Amino acid sequence: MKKIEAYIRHEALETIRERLAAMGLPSMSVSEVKGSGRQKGFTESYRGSRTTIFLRPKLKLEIAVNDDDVERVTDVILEESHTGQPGDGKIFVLGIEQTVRVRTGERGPVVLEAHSEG
Amino acid sequence: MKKIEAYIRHEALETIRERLAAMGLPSMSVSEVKGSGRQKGFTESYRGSRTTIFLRPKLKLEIAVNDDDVERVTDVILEESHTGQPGDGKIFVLGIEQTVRVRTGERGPVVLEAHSEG
Amino acid sequence: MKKIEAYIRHEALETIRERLAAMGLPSMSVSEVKGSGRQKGFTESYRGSRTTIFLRPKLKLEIAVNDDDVERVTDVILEESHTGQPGDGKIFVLGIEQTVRVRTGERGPVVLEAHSEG
Amino acid sequence: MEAVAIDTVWVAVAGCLVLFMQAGFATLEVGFSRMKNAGAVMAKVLINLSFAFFAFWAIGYALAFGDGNDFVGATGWFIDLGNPDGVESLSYTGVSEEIKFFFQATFAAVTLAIVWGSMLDRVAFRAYLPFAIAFVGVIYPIVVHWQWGGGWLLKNGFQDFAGAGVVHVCGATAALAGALIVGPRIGKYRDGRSIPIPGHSMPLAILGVLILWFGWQGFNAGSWFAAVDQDIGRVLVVTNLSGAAGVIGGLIMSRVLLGTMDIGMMGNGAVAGLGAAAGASGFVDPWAGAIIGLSAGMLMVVLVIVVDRLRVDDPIGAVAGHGGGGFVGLIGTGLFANAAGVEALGGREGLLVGGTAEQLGWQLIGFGAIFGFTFVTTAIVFFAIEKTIGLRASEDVEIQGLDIAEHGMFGYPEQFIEVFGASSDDAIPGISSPSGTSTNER
Amino acid sequence: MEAVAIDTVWVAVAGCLVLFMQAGFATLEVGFSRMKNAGAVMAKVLINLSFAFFAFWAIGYALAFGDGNDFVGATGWFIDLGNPDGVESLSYTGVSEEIKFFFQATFAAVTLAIVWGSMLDRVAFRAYLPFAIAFVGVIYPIVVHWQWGGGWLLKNGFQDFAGAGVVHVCGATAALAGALIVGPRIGKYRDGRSIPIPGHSMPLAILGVLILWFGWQGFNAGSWFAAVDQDIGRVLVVTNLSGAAGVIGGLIMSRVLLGTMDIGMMGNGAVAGLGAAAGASGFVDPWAGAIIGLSAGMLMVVLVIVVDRLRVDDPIGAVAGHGGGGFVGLIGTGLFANAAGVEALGGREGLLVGGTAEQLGWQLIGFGAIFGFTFVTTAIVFFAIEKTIGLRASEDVEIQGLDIAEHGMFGYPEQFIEVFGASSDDAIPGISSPSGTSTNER
Amino acid sequence: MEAVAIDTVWVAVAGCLVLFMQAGFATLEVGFSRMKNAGAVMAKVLINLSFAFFAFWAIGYALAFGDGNDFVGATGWFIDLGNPDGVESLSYTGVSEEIKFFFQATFAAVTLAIVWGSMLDRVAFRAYLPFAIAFVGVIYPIVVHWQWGGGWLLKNGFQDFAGAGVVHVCGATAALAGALIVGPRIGKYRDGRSIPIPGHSMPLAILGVLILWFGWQGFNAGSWFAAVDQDIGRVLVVTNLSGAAGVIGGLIMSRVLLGTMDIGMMGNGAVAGLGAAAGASGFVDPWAGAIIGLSAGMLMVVLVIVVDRLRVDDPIGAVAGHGGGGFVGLIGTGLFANAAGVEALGGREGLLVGGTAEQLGWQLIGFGAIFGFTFVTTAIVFFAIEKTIGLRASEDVEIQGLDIAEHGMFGYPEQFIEVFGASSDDAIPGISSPSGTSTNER
Ligand SMILES: Nc1ncnc2c1ncn2[C@@H]1O[C@H](COP(=O)(O)OP(=O)(O)O)[C@@H](O)[C@H]1O
Ligand SMILES: Nc1ncnc2c1ncn2[C@@H]1O[C@H](COP(=O)(O)OP(=O)(O)O)[C@@H](O)[C@H]1O
Ligand SMILES: Nc1ncnc2c1ncn2[C@@H]1O[C@H](COP(=O)(O)OP(=O)(O)O)[C@@H](O)[C@H]1O
Repeated sequence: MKKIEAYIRHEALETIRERLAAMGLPSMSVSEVKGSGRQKGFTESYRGSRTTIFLRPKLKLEIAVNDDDVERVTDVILEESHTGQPGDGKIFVLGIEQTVRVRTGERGPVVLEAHSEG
Repeated sequence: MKKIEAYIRHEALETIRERLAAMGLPSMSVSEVKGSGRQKGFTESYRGSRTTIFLRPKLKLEIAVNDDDVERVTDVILEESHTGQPGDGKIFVLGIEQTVRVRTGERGPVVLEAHSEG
Repeated sequence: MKKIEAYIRHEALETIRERLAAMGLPSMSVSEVKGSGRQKGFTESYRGSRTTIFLRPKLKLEIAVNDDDVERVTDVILEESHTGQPGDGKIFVLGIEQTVRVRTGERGPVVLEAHSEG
Repeated sequence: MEAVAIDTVWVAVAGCLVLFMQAGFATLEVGFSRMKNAGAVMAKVLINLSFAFFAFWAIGYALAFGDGNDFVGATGWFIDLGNPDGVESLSYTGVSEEIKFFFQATFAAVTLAIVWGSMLDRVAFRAYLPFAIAFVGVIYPIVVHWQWGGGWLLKNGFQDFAGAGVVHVCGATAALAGALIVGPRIGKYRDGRSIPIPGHSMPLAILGVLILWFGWQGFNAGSWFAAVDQDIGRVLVVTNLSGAAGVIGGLIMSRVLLGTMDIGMMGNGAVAGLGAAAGASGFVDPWAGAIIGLSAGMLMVVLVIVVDRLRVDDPIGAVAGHGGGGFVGLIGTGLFANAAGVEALGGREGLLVGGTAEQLGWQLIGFGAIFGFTFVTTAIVFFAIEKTIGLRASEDVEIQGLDIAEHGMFGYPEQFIEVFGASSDDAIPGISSPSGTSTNER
Repeated sequence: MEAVAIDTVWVAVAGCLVLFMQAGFATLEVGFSRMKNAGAVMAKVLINLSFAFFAFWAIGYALAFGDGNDFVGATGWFIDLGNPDGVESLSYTGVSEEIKFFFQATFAAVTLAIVWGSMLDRVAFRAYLPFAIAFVGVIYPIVVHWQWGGGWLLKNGFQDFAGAGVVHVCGATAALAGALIVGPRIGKYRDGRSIPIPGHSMPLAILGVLILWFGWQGFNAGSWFAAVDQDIGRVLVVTNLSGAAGVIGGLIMSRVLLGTMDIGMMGNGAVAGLGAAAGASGFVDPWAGAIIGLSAGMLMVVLVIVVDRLRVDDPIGAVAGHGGGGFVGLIGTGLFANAAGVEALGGREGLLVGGTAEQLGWQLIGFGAIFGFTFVTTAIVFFAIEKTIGLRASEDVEIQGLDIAEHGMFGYPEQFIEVFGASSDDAIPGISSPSGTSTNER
Repeated sequence: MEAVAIDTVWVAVAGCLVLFMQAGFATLEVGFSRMKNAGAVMAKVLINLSFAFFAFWAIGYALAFGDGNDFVGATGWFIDLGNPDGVESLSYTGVSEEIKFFFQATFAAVTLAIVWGSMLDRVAFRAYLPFAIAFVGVIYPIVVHWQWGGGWLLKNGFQDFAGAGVVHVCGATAALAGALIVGPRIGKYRDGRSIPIPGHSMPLAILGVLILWFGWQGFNAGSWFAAVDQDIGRVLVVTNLSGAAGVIGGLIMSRVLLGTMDIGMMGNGAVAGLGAAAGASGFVDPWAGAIIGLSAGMLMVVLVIVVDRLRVDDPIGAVAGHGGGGFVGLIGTGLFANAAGVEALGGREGLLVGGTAEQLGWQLIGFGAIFGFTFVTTAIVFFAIEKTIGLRASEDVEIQGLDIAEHGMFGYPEQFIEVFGASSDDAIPGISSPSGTSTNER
């Protein structure tokens, strides 16, 4: 079981979610982060004082999947998030040692199996 | 050392925190995420246009613990978050390679030892 | 490749980012979390009812780096976040199995190499 | 002719100010509401304002001011512009019947707004229409008739210049009955303790107080129904000293009893002081206004605590603010009413400025009558609504928030990361979901 | 002398209330805007109010009210205080030329504010100046002249008491032309569907409606330009019943047609009802006001849907609210105008109260003339702006948000975690960045 | 009799508008404050309004308007309703002593509100009471007495119609002294650079400006203390052209000097233009009002930069807006005052409309006197407060935010994920914590 963490542009989320759901993997958690990277900051100005904001808003996706699904999920994210401009983001894959579904108490890979939405 | 990441309903947080604190493990980090999973989306409507929101607000708990504590912390989360309805959430356990307490510079399992609150 | 997760005081972010950028590592993601730990809660009062808030706002830094950079990044965070007071925070290091740069599709350690800002 | 025009302008302006108090109630209440109910609060204020105008136009005005007996009026339905004389009880002022109605309708809307303030975050939208008809159409008008409609309270010398009793005590009493019947918000009282469920915006809440303060100038000083030969300056000075003293009283008691400088208590102190001035400002000297306002602000804090101890969940302090303020305004008039006020408006001088205890007694009787009548009648109405169409939103709706559950939308839409899906025109917004059920879920 | 002073006080107060409607437009619009454009909306309202005062002072007032022909006026530039008689078209009221200008200038500013409401979230700041000059300086004044300036509509008995046509239809028509030419927001229409892009704050939006409601009292009841011998009470009653009925009409149709109790629709219902009353309130009885308001609120919902189906993206419903309301106000006057109103203000009685169809016909002609003239002229102006300096913000700017891209700052700065870096005085805020380009990025 | 009633209605309405400016200051200031101090700002406005009424009632009014010498008055304590003649300096108007007090008390509250605007985010609550007593009770009344109380400035022909100097320069000067003594916010000036610490809500800030704009109509046009035979229309036109020009001036200079279209600068431009009109609007023609407003808006931007370069941290631009505006209003009057204004109000015609330089000289002397006296006296008071009970909140409190640290609550409670624990009634809210200390922590 792996955890995919992707930092992406807001615009990409909708199609990523749609494609993953179509693949039976609608499960994910999304949050807002501020990111800095190769993309430049921008300048903010109030009453004449000026500052550079180095952090830009990004979305962070967290998607736990079974080992077999890592590649295809990564590919979907890559395809939909790619614009070729700095700021497209990064994807990290981490290992998961244990998984539990709270509703049923089930543990292990079964929890992350693909299923039809709803 | 393990990192427990749990995506749960807001309602469960208070008792989880109380029980863990009573166990000498008050330390955690909490954030808001939006999650999609087996739980259905809901419909939003503005001036006649309508859309389905697939992401529902959840709380994410991050709790770093020593290996011995993984089970009992997981159990507490399971017990308090369980309602039996879709949307109860999931728990993931990841490995931690190094831990540092910023205040003292201490490293390793000592940082995550149970202690009395305050 | 490692993922450094640090829970720190807001005040420390600016210098941490500056120093890491100077080292060629400007890349990171930042979010707000609420944390509980050894630091005490505080009391809130509305119209005579009173409650203790156990969660205090912290910043969470997520910084993916190559193995060689783990120590020096950790040191920067330690130095800049340290005040000696409870609430200084903690740093966790997790393993990353795969890394992808969305803009180019590149994978592996090359993605996390130090570079000059801009 | 010109004198009438002057009075007309003044009363029209004053009525506009009272109308604008709706914006004050809206912002005050939304500030003290949870974020998930913010849109519903605004919708509530809009629709109740609308219902109030219609209910008061159709029947309320006639029952309140129409010619009738000591208990209720019975002429002037739909204002009755065919009758050139208009209602007798307001014939002391030369302004037109429409101006009288306009000014009084804004009062009715204020009274209705006070009622719902105590029941934030948990009332079903469908309850508003029947209650508005019953309250603005019948209950409040009867209370009005007793005093301003020439009924038994007025005849016995009960004094209530701009409605400390008729508006504020009446509204607060209904608010108390409603909060009792609808019950506390989920999670408010646990393990015998009162848990704070703070509103979401102090800036909006106190902006509401400042808007109310502004509108209250018209509420009190407009109640002469005239500007020529009437001392509107005195009313304005008493009103503002009383409101200012209320803030200070609220602050002092908050510090003493609660150990904090509670922001909401300062705002409520203003409400209490201004509400007290509604009773007293036509009758008393500025210094008495200051004493009355200070007492009102201080009593209000005590009442907030008492109401909470009684496990009545009033998120905005409507009962304490308007009820406590109104009560102090009535008592204060019985204590401090001076000769000039009595000459212009009737009643007897207050106990402490050379009068007898009789006036104070009638002030207490009037308070008791308004409280008792309003409490019993509104309790019956709330109870009947609860037993029929339902007064309280379901637990699911309350947890989800009234905005998405009742209105299918969010009050602050961008607090949510939106991932749009296919629009499904068959879905019922916020209640069922495109595939499957979403009851009681977050 | 004193009569003039009374009229002056009333019209001055009414003008202040109309001026305050700008705060209503600002909060209403900002509530329906995206968070990233919140600051730009406020800047827009401020600057358009400022431009409106100057454009109307320099030329608008003269074209509107000056002595001229049936189509346009030509005296009174810069008010022309040297002319002791002032403009002839307003000589029926004794108030000073400055008071006339002040009151009318606030109307011009309202009309301009209506226009931009339909184009939220995507207009470039630079477009405001040329449009304000063309619209407040020329187009709107010509429409005004036809009616209130003594032009051909007035001479034919077209009735429009406070501007249902002159202000609300005119403003809404320009709003329609503008929304058509500027095009929908990015992402509004996709795959043949209309995607909701909700504003960010219902509390601010409905606070805006309540402020407008307050200001509308002056808008309508001030339009007598007098208080002595004029029935301002009637106007106030009709206005409020119509506004209240508009809320109810909006709610009903929202429930019936959309299956929700849309909060924005209730607010828009108030706008439609109050806008309808602008036409009718000097002419009709209260009961007719209620019917007119209800119709306006109901029609408005239908128009919102129609406008959306036509793929015209009007985030605030300005076209439906002001246009639909204004239309109903004109028609309603043609149906319900009574003898008293006609005697005081001219025209003929309405069809349903014993009049002939002629008045109704002229109401339709007037509506058509205002709609047609405004649509064509403003479309030309918008088109010219788009082709020269540009009407629409660039795609990058729209995505980034007008606040940071056009004003170099955020409307809600603390929604962002700030990490400050070296201030770089050579950077152009929000557009280029310290090193490198930040186009079309988040 | 009726003339007095007309004047009374006008002045009462104008006073209500000025009172409502408090809501404008509150929203403007809260918009420019940090989120963590939002509740404290609202509490501040409420309590200072309250203190102002009492301080001005008890002693301020007597020192300002009472019969005395050229420097200070000494009759009319607590208004003194026993004296049928009232204070002599205001005997030119027939309205009652209470109306005079009410109107002037709202001015005193405005002046006090201006002062604290420059010191957002860092003042300890306990400082408000002593300063309010000193400033509204003594310092401001003395300045008032020099001019409106019949003192030495008036006798020498210094012109200040509605308080460009008496209110706006006086308030801004105290704001400057206070900001100097309290020092900049933590982190404002670092490494020799000025770091922006933006407020948290432009919508609230500009809503505040629009509320102020509305209230300013009463501020300026009410200052005739009469409506009969006085040209309130002229004042309204000059006020609005000046305010509008101020916005434009602020925008132009922001674009030229700062390279941005700063939203706050446009709002401040309105404040500067309206503040300038406070001085000039009774004296000058509309075209002069436009020039004055434009100059005020432009100067304001320069002053914001200068104040910032001097390392005086004024988050809201109170010094630049009110001080710059007031200064231009005084000078503009000295340049453009016309015969009509001078005839009605005294003084001499302005330099550029055929007068002599003498008037301009006295305008400068008046400005200097008000500035000097206010600066020295308020600096002493601020210094004394700082050295005794403390003017500035502790560093811990400032970092935590005034809301939680001073008031034990949050201004926006739901910005925080709440995890409730046992309520501990012995804890002191926000300061100590249930077990252990929470000083200087986040
Ligand atoms: N090493 C990293 N650790 C954590 N987050 C990162 C890292 N690199 C990038 N990110 C996240 O990805 C976002 C986009 O990164 P950026 O460097 O601009 O893209 P790229 O270099 O691929 O063009 C950043 O804003 C940040 O949120
Ligand atoms: N595979 C996953 N990866 C990341 N987060 C998940 C995953 N599955 C579930 N979640 C989180 O848990 C929440 C509840 O999941 P849901 O699928 O509705 O519960 P269940 O299937 O256990 O009934 C989701 O809203 C999401 O935040
Ligand atoms: N075991 C943990 N798991 C997750 N987050 C933690 C943990 N311990 C600490 N934190 C985070 O670090 C922050 C500071 O921790 P705290 O215990 O107050 O510091 P310390 O004990 O080092 O003085 C917490 O508010 C929380 O966000």
